[in-house]
Amino acid sequence: MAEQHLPERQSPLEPEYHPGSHGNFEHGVDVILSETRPGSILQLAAWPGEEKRLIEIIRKVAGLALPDGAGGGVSSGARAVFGFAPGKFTVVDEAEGLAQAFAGSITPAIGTLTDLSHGRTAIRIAGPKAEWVMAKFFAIDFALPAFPLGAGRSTNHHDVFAQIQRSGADQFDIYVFRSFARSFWKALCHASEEVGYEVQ
Amino acid sequence: MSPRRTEIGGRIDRLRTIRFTFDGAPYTGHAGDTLASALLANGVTLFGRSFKYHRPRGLLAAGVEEPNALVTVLRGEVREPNIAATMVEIYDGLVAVSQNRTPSLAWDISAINQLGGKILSAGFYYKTFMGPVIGPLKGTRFWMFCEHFIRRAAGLGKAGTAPDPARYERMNAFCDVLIVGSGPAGLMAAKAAADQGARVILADLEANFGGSANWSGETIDGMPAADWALRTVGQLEGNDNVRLLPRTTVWGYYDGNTLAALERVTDHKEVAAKGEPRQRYWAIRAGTVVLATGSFERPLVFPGNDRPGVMLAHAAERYVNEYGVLPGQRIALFTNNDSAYRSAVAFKKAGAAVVAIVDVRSDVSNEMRRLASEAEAELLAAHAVIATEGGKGLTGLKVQRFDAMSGALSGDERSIHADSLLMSGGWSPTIHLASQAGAKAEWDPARQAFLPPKPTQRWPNQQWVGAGAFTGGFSTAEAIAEGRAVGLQAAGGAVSSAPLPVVEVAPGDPDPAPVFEIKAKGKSFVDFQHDVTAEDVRLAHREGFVSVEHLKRYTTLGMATDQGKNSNVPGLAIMAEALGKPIPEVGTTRFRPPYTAVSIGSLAAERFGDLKPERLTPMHDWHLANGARMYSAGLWYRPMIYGLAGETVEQAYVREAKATRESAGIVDVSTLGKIAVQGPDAAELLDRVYTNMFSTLAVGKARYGLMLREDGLAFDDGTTWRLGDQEFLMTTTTANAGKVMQHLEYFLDVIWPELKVTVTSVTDEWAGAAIGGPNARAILASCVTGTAVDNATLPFMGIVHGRIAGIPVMICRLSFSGEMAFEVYSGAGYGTHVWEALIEAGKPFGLVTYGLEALGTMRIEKGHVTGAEIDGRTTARDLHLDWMLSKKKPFIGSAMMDREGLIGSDRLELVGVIALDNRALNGGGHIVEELDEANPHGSLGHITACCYSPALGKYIALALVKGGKARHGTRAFVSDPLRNRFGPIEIVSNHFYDPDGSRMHG
Amino acid sequence: MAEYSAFSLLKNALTGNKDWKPAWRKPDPKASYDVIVIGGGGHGLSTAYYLAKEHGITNVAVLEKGWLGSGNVGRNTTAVRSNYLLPQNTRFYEHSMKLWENLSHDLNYNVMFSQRGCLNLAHTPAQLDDYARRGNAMRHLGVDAELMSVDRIKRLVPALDVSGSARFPVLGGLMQPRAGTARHDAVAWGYARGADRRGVDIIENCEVTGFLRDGGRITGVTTTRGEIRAKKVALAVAGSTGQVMQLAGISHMPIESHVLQAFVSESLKPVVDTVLTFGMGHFYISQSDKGGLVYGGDLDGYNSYAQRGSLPIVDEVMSEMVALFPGLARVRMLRSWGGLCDMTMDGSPIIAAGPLPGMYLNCGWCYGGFKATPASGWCFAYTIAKDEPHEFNAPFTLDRFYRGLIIDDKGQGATPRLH
Amino acid sequence: MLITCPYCGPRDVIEFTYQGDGNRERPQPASQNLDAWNAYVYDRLNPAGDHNEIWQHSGGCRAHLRVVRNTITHEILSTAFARGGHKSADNRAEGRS
Repeated sequence: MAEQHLPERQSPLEPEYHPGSHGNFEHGVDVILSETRPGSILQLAAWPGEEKRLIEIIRKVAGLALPDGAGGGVSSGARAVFGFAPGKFTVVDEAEGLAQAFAGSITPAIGTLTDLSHGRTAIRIAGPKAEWVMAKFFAIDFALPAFPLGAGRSTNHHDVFAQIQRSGADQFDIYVFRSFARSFWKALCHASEEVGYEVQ
Repeated sequence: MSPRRTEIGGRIDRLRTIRFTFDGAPYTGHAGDTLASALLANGVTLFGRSFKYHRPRGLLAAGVEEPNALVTVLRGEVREPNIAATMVEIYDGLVAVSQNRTPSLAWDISAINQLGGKILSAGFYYKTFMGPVIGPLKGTRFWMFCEHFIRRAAGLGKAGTAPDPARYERMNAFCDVLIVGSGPAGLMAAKAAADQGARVILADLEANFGGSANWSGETIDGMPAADWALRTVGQLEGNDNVRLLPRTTVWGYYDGNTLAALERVTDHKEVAAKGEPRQRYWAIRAGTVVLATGSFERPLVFPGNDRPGVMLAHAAERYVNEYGVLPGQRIALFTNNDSAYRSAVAFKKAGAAVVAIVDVRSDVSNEMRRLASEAEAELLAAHAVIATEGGKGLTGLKVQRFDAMSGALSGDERSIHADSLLMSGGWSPTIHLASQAGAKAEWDPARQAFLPPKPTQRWPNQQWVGAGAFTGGFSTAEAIAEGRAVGLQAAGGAVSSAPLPVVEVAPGDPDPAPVFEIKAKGKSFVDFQHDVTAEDVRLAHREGFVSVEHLKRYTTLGMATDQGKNSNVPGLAIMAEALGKPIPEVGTTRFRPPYTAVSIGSLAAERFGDLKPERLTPMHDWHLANGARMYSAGLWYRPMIYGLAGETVEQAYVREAKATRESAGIVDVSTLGKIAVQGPDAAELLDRVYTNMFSTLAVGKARYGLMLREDGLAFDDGTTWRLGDQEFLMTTTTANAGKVMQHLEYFLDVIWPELKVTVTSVTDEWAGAAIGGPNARAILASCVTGTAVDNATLPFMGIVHGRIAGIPVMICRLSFSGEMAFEVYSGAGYGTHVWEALIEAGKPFGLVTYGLEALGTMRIEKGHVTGAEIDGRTTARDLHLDWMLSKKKPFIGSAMMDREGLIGSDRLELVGVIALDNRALNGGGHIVEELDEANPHGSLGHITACCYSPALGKYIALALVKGGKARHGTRAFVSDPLRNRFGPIEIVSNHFYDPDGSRMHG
Repeated sequence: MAEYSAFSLLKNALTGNKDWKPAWRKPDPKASYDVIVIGGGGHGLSTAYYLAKEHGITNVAVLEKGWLGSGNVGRNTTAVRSNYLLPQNTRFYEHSMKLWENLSHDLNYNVMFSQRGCLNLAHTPAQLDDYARRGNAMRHLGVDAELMSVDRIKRLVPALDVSGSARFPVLGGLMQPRAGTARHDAVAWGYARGADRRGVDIIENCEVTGFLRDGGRITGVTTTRGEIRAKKVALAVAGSTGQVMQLAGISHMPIESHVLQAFVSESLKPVVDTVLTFGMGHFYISQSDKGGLVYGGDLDGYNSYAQRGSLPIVDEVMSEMVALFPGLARVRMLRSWGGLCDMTMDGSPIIAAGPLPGMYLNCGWCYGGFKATPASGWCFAYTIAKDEPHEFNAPFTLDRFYRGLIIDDKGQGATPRLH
Repeated sequence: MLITCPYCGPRDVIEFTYQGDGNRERPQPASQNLDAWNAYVYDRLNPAGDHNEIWQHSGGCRAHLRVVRNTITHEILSTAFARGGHKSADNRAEGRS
């Protein structure tokens, strides 16, 4: 159940969030940056040996079928899930209240659920130069064969820890700690100036 | 027409004229020129001054190894010193100046150093300047007096102090095959690997791909080699799986096939485009590296070999064929090998007179003799150059008969009139990257060169293959064959039998005569920039500095900006001769990164101007908008005070603390580390990591906990809240949040994998506001819905859930300030909403916001410890926290905490301090029994934190002092010579205020 | 052997520099010595020098597996200082400082000790207090220290960014005026020449391959140049301590060998006239007399004997450098290298007799070994000669870890990479 | 240096935190054998050669790894999860099963 009558959550990016075209955009923008502001971001963890049961619960509750393999994931518009560590998954929903939906299913015998809906900020980068800009920050291979659609990665840019899901052929969703989000956003905008970017 | 520009030829764009200045004088060049080629075309011969003797120097080389022609490039106030003119592409408005000369390049007063001559030999500084043993200049003073002048005379360019406005950037790249060098070998390798479908990166430090093809004058597949290179590059450009990186120097070969490269993105442009970095730092993770880095031509060592006008032969060939510039009109060559003969023909074709080819060898082949006649050059076989003539430009040289076997000179000296002397001392493969990767070079006596080793010698975690001149095959045909073979190999392709591009065979034997030095009267330079002569090498030998490293360090040979690219092998050869040993027994130095100097800004990359991210709490903008002065704590920013107009920091925090104790105050505590500890074994884990018990804690209650390190010293403290049977919220200090998290993860993963516990950082999930003071409960009562906050519902250390302004909150009644206090947690996205609602609810009560200073003041009054006391050297006992050490269970650190050194009576213990002179104390002031302002001594300990206590009306402090509690009630002194603060104090208990806690228990 | 002086330079110049003699002999090892010092680096050579000079023990061999001074004495960033927090360290390093101040005369070799000061920058009020605590601790032991205001810092190092807009603004600093730099190689060569002139045999290319024993007692060593006996065998092998101790059958030590990178820029006219450290990271810099900026930062952070570093540390060090000096972004890093550091569990060294009879141990210099060179040798020689520690090195025992008598200047505990 | 995390694949060393000698054995929590505790906390094998060590993938999945690495060449011979049950670095899929 979603919370009732709650005000809109404050975005950590607010004073630095400037919709419009920026940087070297005279010849068109090559990336689009946005904050996706999902209502729910959950961490689900399974005890060793319980991973398959957890994956089944995710399928039942969220309707997302995780593909096999470490870091596998799937993104279906409103909802997304990906593995980011052994036995651990991030599940995201546009709507609030996903934690309550899972609460009864994840029993102590299976694992734990941790609600991070406020603690992580979701930033999306899309466009033909998305890989190029991402490669300025993270030492992971963003090429499609190495980082397939839907897959998740845990990595960091110096002090900023990030979980990244490929949500499109040239689109990535980046989950960063809320307290670092504004700094990271500014750096992302700065790095995107070279290719021209639009904030939506 | 420039005096030395050829009529035709070269790969410059003669239709585009570029204007630039050098040392203030205006010049023009063409697009495609380097500063070196453009100045040379303008007849400039004098480019720089040497390091020690300030000798006039011209161009030695045409590429990255240039040791002499170093300039400073200016962009407004921003200076880029020590750049080789050979690597500066000219652009309109380029401003370059020469270096290390006063007042001008032509007239340099420090050239007087040359008169010092033999005194300024290697080791000079070590043997003198010790100064007098007694008197005012004893000790280090005399040396420092001399050093002042020596330092100003030394040094090359001058660095700027204006902040560099440029942008630098990093790029992480991954590929199957990285090819370093784009000569014929590199191009063939790239083509072969790309055709296999491999992800390929081709990098070359020059602006144009092609390497030697751009100047060799050879023919490949029936077309000029340069055109063949262009065509091949064109084929590569069309490939999605190929990334071409011109102007990119691969400078470092690190573990795991990680290579570092520097791309000069806009250095050749007048202005950068918006957002374009000046330089881009590529960190490349390559499957296989193809080293096609070519080779360097070696200078010959003979008297006067440093005179402007003496140049490497292939460099001159580059100037002619690539830039359309002749180094002189009357050219003489001096060689120990065949490669110079091809150069001679090129000069002749370009319109110069080749007056002589001086060859140390007596047995010059018929093919070479034919080339000499084609160049219309007089061939002086079995001769050597023994001197050069001229001032700041060459006017002639002297030759004598020479026996290559014995090195003996004989017969009459003969003078030759020439304005350019081009030398070739053989070739050294560019093995730097392989050496960085750990490969040990092997001396090849035929090639007279260090060659890369066989694959078996490689470090197991480095995957490279070599091709072309890098391997010691100095012909283009070999380069092309090897290039394709290793390209296929690197991409996992099969050996190809398809025909190779046809190269017109360049005649010549790749093996030089083993002649490195002509011993005759006069200074013969081995290291040009550092003015190391052959005699210096022999002096090092006489004084016993014979290993290659001693030679380098004693003479500074190879330590200049070219890092021995020109001097390494000749220096070794001279030492080998002095020792009577073969060259490999003297050794070769291991090359280390970088291959060529790399700008520090490029290595800082995206962190230049942005060293560390800022960590902000959810209420950060509110604090700024409401007058907070922020304090940087680690990466966080926290309010220090909310100053009113005209208030000092002390006035502000005293007001804030006072108001809190009198009514209520609120502080942002969102930075506290918060860790969700969940799972069936959560309580068990906490019992093991905390010194006190947590399994007995009731759900809905919190407890203060202390952690020790494994070695028994205090680690961190904080409260942990039991939110459910299997769910805890642990709080840590702000500074140690990350460390505590890693500590828990380590034990769960490595030591106790059987425990079913998840730990997750939720620091950022929760906004935290601590509200305290006599009216704190009343304020909460007025705004919290869904729960009561009275003593029965919310006792000390109790937790309730409710709402403020409709937003779900979690409230724990705990106190750091010593007042009746509550921590209110809400989802971070609602942090400001809840904060503002609390402020609003507090208005009738005069609620104040307070910052770290007031927070610190109240905690000092209460005697609570923080990181200033838990400083990694103190124990629980030192801090009087031994009541927290459970005797019922083992915990991390319990076995180690009672070792003899940790329980001694002379340990520093926590005490309180009151200033008896009613003056402010300082953190870091020491405590002494006897005051001696002139010679402070006898420190008992130091002040860890201090403040003016509004509650006590006194300046107070916490301190760690020997003797601790035993000193309570005694007097001592604060001794703070650094701030000249001395005065009487009383040592008291650290619990200054409300020691029985009646205020917070309410 | 001739004294070095301006006169000897002139005289030799007039004879074409043909008469200079080797700075030290290259003798073959004798069958036995009173003392063998393993390790021909700074500490081993200074130990031999002070054995001869202070204790009259001249029947000494220094055994070096490679070329003399090939270890950390020629791979460091040349800073000399005694600005420690804990009294045990301050007393020891201050003794070293006093030896440094007369070292060039003592050795008749100019080690170019330049007392241009060492300035630790502070960036928060808490850090300034922390530095004051240390500076006051030094002053209470008679060591020079002062706090510097931002204005004075700006005058001393004009290239430094002291603007309030910096991410970590400079609020002040702790200065030790007598600190400075020295020419690292010259220290090794000066001690070698000094020891040699007093009769010590310095034997290069002589690697110790094992220990000779009589019962439990160490009585000599086997080497690549044969067996050599000695009444006392002293180890000063820095990063190789673990390896050499294994030859003696001791497999575990409170030491990890780590790699520390150092960097030098191209030569510049003077721009940094002191030794400077950054307070919000780990970065230190000075400028050599030749003009190169010499600087470094953190350990790479893992066990290594490779003397090769990794890229992340390069990036980190450079980032911190241009954070302090945004005007030096276009200056270029010319050379980097890695040194092997014997990191102890508390960041402080070990100079003690034992752990086996007949053996003496000098190790654990972490990355503070260069400045310690004179006092390390001086105290080690005392300990070897008298079979008891001098008060300066008495705290630096091997068993202090077990006993909890740790000397942890940084307060990091048994995590060597953090010291 | 690249370390192959059994879950995340090969990653740059910048993502990892070194946790030291993996040969050390922690005494039982209630053990009073101070020598054993001291040896565990302070003594290290420190070999020049293959070294069994613990790394945390702190900038990635945060798992602790048992890594065998050569301290002379920096070659990584094997990696595995320090926690039992996940052994191989060669098969990334195993990280989840």
